[in-house]
Amino acid sequence: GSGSKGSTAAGSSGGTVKVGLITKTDTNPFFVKMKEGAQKAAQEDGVTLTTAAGKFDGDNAGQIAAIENMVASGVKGILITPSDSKAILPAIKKARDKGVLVIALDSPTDPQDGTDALFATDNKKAGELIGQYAKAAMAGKPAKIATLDLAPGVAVGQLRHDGFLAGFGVAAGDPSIVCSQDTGGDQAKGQTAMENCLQKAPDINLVYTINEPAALGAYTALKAKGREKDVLIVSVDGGCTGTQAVKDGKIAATSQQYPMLMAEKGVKAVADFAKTGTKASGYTDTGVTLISDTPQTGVDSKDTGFGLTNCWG
Amino acid sequence: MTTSTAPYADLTGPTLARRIMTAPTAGPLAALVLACAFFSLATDQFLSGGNFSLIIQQVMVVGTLAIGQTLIILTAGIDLSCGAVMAFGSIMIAKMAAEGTVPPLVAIALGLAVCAGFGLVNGLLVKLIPLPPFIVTLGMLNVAFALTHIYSKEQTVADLPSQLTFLGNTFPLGGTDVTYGSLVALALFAVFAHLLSSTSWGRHVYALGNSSEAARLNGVRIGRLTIGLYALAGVVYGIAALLLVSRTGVGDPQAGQTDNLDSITAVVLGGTSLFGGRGSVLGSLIGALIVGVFRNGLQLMGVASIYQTLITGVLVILAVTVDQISRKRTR
Amino acid sequence: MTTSTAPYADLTGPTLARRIMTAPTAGPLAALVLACAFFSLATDQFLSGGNFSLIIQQVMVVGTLAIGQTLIILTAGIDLSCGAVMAFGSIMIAKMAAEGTVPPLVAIALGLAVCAGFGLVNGLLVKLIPLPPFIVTLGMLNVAFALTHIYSKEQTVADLPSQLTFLGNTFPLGGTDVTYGSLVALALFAVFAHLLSSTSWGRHVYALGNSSEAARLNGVRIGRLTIGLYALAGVVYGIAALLLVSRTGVGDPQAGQTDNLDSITAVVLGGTSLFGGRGSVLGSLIGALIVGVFRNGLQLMGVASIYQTLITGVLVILAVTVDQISRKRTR
Amino acid sequence: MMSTQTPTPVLQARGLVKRYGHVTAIDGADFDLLPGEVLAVIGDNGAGKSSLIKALTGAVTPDEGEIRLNGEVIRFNGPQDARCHGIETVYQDLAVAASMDIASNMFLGRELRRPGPLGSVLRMLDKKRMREEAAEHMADLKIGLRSLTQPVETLSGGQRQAVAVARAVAWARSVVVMDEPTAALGVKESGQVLDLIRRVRDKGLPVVLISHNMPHVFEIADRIHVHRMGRRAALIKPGDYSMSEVVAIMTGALTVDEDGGGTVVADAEAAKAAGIGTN
Amino acid sequence: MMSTQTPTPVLQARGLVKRYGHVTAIDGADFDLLPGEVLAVIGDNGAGKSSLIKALTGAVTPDEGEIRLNGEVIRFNGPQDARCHGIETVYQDLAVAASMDIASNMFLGRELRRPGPLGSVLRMLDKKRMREEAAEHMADLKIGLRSLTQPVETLSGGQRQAVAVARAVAWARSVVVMDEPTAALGVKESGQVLDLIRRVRDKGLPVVLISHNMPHVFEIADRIHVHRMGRRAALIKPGDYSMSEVVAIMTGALTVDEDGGGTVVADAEAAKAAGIGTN
Ligand SMILES: Nc1ncnc2c1ncn2[C@@H]1O[C@H](COP(=O)(O)OP(=O)(O)OP(=O)(O)O)[C@@H](O)[C@H]1O
Ligand SMILES: Nc1ncnc2c1ncn2[C@@H]1O[C@H](COP(=O)(O)OP(=O)(O)OP(=O)(O)O)[C@@H](O)[C@H]1O
Ligand SMILES: [Mg+2]
Ligand SMILES: [Mg+2]
Repeated sequence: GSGSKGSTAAGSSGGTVKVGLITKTDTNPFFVKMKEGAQKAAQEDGVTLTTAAGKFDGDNAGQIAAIENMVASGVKGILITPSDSKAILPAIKKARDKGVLVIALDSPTDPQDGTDALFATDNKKAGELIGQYAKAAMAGKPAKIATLDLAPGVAVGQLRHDGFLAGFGVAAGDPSIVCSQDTGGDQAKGQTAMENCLQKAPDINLVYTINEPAALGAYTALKAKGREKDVLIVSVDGGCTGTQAVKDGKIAATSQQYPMLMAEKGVKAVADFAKTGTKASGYTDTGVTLISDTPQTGVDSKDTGFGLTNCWG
Repeated sequence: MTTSTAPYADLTGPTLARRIMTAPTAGPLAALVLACAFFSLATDQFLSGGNFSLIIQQVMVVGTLAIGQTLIILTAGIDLSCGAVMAFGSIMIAKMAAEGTVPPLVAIALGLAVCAGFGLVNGLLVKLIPLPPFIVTLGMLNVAFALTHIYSKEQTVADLPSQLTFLGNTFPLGGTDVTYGSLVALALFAVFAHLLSSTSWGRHVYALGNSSEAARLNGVRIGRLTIGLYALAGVVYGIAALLLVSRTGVGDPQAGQTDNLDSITAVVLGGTSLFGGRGSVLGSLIGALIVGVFRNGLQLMGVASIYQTLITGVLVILAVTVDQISRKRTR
Repeated sequence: MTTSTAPYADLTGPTLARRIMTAPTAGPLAALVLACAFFSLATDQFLSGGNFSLIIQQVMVVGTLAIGQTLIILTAGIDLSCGAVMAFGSIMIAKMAAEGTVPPLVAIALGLAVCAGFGLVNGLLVKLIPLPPFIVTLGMLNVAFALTHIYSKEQTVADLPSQLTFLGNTFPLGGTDVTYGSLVALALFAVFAHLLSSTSWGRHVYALGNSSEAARLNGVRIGRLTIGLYALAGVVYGIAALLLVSRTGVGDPQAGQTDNLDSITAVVLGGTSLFGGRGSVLGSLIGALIVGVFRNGLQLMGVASIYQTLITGVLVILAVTVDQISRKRTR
Repeated sequence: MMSTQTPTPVLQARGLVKRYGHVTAIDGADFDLLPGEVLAVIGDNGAGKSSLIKALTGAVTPDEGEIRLNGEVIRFNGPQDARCHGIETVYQDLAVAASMDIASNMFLGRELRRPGPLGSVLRMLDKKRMREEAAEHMADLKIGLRSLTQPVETLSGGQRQAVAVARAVAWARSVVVMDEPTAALGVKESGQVLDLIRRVRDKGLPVVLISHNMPHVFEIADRIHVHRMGRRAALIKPGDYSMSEVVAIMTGALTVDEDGGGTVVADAEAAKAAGIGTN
Repeated sequence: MMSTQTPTPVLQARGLVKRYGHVTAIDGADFDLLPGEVLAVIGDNGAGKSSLIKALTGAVTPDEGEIRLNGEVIRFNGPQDARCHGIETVYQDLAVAASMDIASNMFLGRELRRPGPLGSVLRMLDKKRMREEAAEHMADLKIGLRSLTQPVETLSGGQRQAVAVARAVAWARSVVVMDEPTAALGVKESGQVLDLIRRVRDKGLPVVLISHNMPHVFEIADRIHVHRMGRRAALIKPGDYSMSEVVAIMTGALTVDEDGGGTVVADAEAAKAAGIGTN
């Protein structure tokens, strides 16, 4: 798309249709993949994609500014992964009042009808799946759990964490959770956190991680202690590196999500809106799949062959 | 002996033209104008009242923080806690008002008071022990950040009473919608520009930043001046908190995490020296606007976000280069 | 006239005892020892060789960055780009080596060279135009950050050749496993401590930081010295990149995002003045260890994450307070 | 010298001590300033003169000893306290704010406000009047200045010193203390400062003048306080001794008799070198 | 005065100009320093003396004019260039590194290395030797010092000045330039510096001495360069004029005849005030 110039107002028939995509950050591979999916769909549908991102996970002000600037530049619709489910609502409302179609990707706003539509995975469910998997894999062994979380107050992290505990069947604050640490989803921080957890409770045998980089950091720390074989690591995301790590046996299981799919559907919806004037609405679940090469009875899962063909980064 | 009795050429002060040319804000202003000119040519949507109103709204929170930051930096200090203090203030105001614990205006007053309290503690530690401002405010950053999350229980606070969001409302001004909050921020800049340039207090702040020892020997009470400055900066962060709440319509515990660096950037882009004693709040306003214009303009041009980061990096360096060159020329 | 011909009491230099008491690192060291004592009492797992080895591994990357940061801060500069430059260096080394474009050792050399290049550009901008270090390195932070993500395509690079991860391997030392990387970092500290305290170059660095004008008038070539320092700091960041890669076993484009503030914190905690001319790299090592001990100890105590942040904030302030008090007492 | 009946000293100190680490800058110093006199303080480099007057003007808190103002024991909590008591000081390192201009420096801490509500409500400074008055004070000293609005950091050494001197004289109400006020000044300008000191004395204010310039000291001082190795070595009248004798006292070659009047050779060789025969 | 045949000047300048904004600090100044002479540079405060010698020693780049060293046109790219040519300078603001000790300051830019591989391989400094030599140089000036290892920022004004003077004299190989080297020094210490200057001249090195102290100037100078309002007003021999005549030239009351020798009253009233009858 080259002709961004000349399209003065939203809906002007002659110019190209502009679609905005606002992700939480620029740097998480999950969102990068989402952008790729959007770019591909934009090319197919003949619309122009512009992107923006918050400066960090939770940067609400940055996302608001991005919405405003996109509306000013005359976009037809905005796809957004809201950093904060509530805080973004007033800005979205202003955009919608100006006739812009706003679709939430990956996680909902609160309330969900703050946006026209939602294309997302259920993060809580993703957590539950690996929780159930872990419960089955532990086979009644008493668990000593470490959780490597995201950051204070970021909804995705909270939902996955809660889901994991629910799926595993323990309550928050249960004595079997011997160590919890924020990692920001970063591999080096994940490693440091795991090292310290092992120092604190050497008999940890189950590790939940917010995403696969944190999981790989934990794996490195466990390996240094020679514990990588007898500790179960479960994670969420389903990126290609992560799925490969499941295949390599570093991670036992991961809940795979599909960011490209969300973005593709989102761009299509905006393109449709531009053509037909009908707005997408409601919740479309883009699905989550448990990936593991060591399936457990009673828990549905697919193998890494499936995982690697459907992974996103 | 003729030289000594001859009237000084500049007894009446510099001429207006010279004043504008040599004003320390001339360089940043030139950079801002250049940036605006560029984006006006590059995109159709940039040059409009609505867009400018938007930019001002977008920078008003960081800009207001930059006022407090300027005060601290003028004393050769630095404040890493400003964003975190603002976040705590905003969540406090929002939560108390939304839960109806106290009337909204009382909530605002309490929020300002708490922010002032944080500033006061910063000031006391910096001056009385004394500790380096960098470490004190870094520690306070962690404390305020943690308190924000503990107090808010990680919950965003919505459904705020209208007194809290009033400043986010707009009124038409020459065909453009302007928020009341933008006016408050601009008024605040005017007040502090006046205080710093035209009152005794302002002189003392600059003298303190130049050399705290010289200021002390000249009878400036540097202890209470410094502590007062940190507390006052806290009040300004409280006002920023209110502006933030009114702009976003919610109390958000995640707010302000990069605002310390952003506000320092605005201050330094505005020509204020990190070594204290030289600079102005108007420079900081211009500095904040420069960054805002870059972000807005690049977005309007449809530059992909990672390239926006790249280009912003280069542009920030270019902006101070313009400043530097314009200084050399007028010297 | 007796005073002038009398031998000076301190012609032979201060006594060893006095030297230790008045060393600028005495305060930070006291804070570190206090922290260690506290955590040894508070948790059973803290006081062990294995745990100390772990702490050193955890701080070695930030600690190495802090060496470069110290160099810059001693000249009254500041480097916000260190973490981003390191991230770019590490992804470059990892990617080139993993893809087999060049042999691993060549990849390492190229990585160091690129990091040095970033430093060189910083130095040239700071000295030749001249621009404030804060802005230059802020701009470079954005540039290096964006380039890292563009170059890596956001992909973590795994399956590195063993030459790259060698420094992450351990060898037993008195019953404790120590990584080679820890040794490299400690050796680097020793080298720079020597260079700064015992060579002409070190003297010139301090003189430059004290007053660049005085240094210039005394014939110190401040231009090339400054530029060289920034480039050298870049090389050190390159070494940090290698240590990072060897520690995590992957090239990670997300690395280093908070390391600029962390390294500055280590430097300031170590007693180095942000106004230049006073401080030491050993102080920075101690500063980095203080933060590492806090994080490790609090986690061993089982403190919840958000309270760790809160307590770290308070402890950081306490640590410099200890430093400050110990300085007053020995004066 | 102190045996005759004297009026209550304006400023007095007994047994002042100030230590910096292993350096004792003031080592049990006494000090007496009588009303209306010009008291010169002389001594070798490093004798502790500046430290002494810093302690007397609240810039430094002495470790031991007591200070009296008009006979009453006083403790200054910082220089502003001394200023409140009308004591103005020219410090050796001048204590000027480098990036500010002459008028701002001269009025630092007592800025003039505009008349009317602009001043009382908006608290606006009367920059023009401050500039004019500053120009007058500088003209008093006949200092050649090419611009009034340049930052003082760009002034020549002498110009900067003149700013500090003019400031102290303009504001003093009880005592003026000057630490080497003419060190960087030219012949003409130094003369002006001496004139100024005389005028201040004629107004009835006592002046403390630290100087290494013996002709100046002998020209203007009513009494001379000789400082040596951190304490007062002698307090004499210039008429009673020759310049070379005073220098000899300063360097320790001579000491002054306890009961006043005579001198004793302490170091014969040194005294010879200083050109004093044994008396 | 320049009519007699003279040897090639060691350091010479013609038509130097240096402007700072609307202040012209050097306004077409000439300068001549002959081999082996002590040349005093005198002038009112703000006349531009310091600016002149800054331009001559590479510390400032003049806007116009040319500088010759031993007859050859030269451009200094910074002070280190002048130092490479053996020119050492004591700047008025001393240019010392505040937090470093005396020895480090004295050897700044030419530190001594340890003998053997410690020095050549590890490049280790010989701190002990530097401290000892620094102590010797300071002892030469007979400056009272209580500690050698304290940072120079804690030294007294005179002590700090002595460090700068000792440093310049220790290193000069062709010219020594001193900007008011005795301003903060005591009587005895000033005498030592004058002695030092004589010793330097006796070694054959020319010395440029800026001073406001006329007795010193007349005691030691071979020629006097009178600076006034940014340029050289006269170049005279001290024997040819009285001290008060020289002061009158400095302040502009008298001007020197073009063809040397006599003086002309330029400002009768001023000349009277300066104590000069019309001649
Ligand atoms: N802050 C300080 N720390 C350590 N030593 C100090 C400090 N201030 C002064 N001194 C020392 O105290 C002694 C007296 O210094 P002071 O400045 O009072 O001398 P002075 O008589 O004024 O000398 P001068 O005539 O050179 O100005 C000196 O030896 C000096 O080095
Ligand atoms: N960096 C500068 N910026 C602006 N003006 C300057 C600067 N340096 C010097 N000047 C001005 O140039 C003039 C000459 O200054 P200079 O220091 O050379 O005088 P000087 O003869 O050395 O005086 P003094 O005897 O007081 O030291 C003064 O009026 C001074 O204010
Ligand atoms: Mg003194
Ligand atoms: Mg001068």
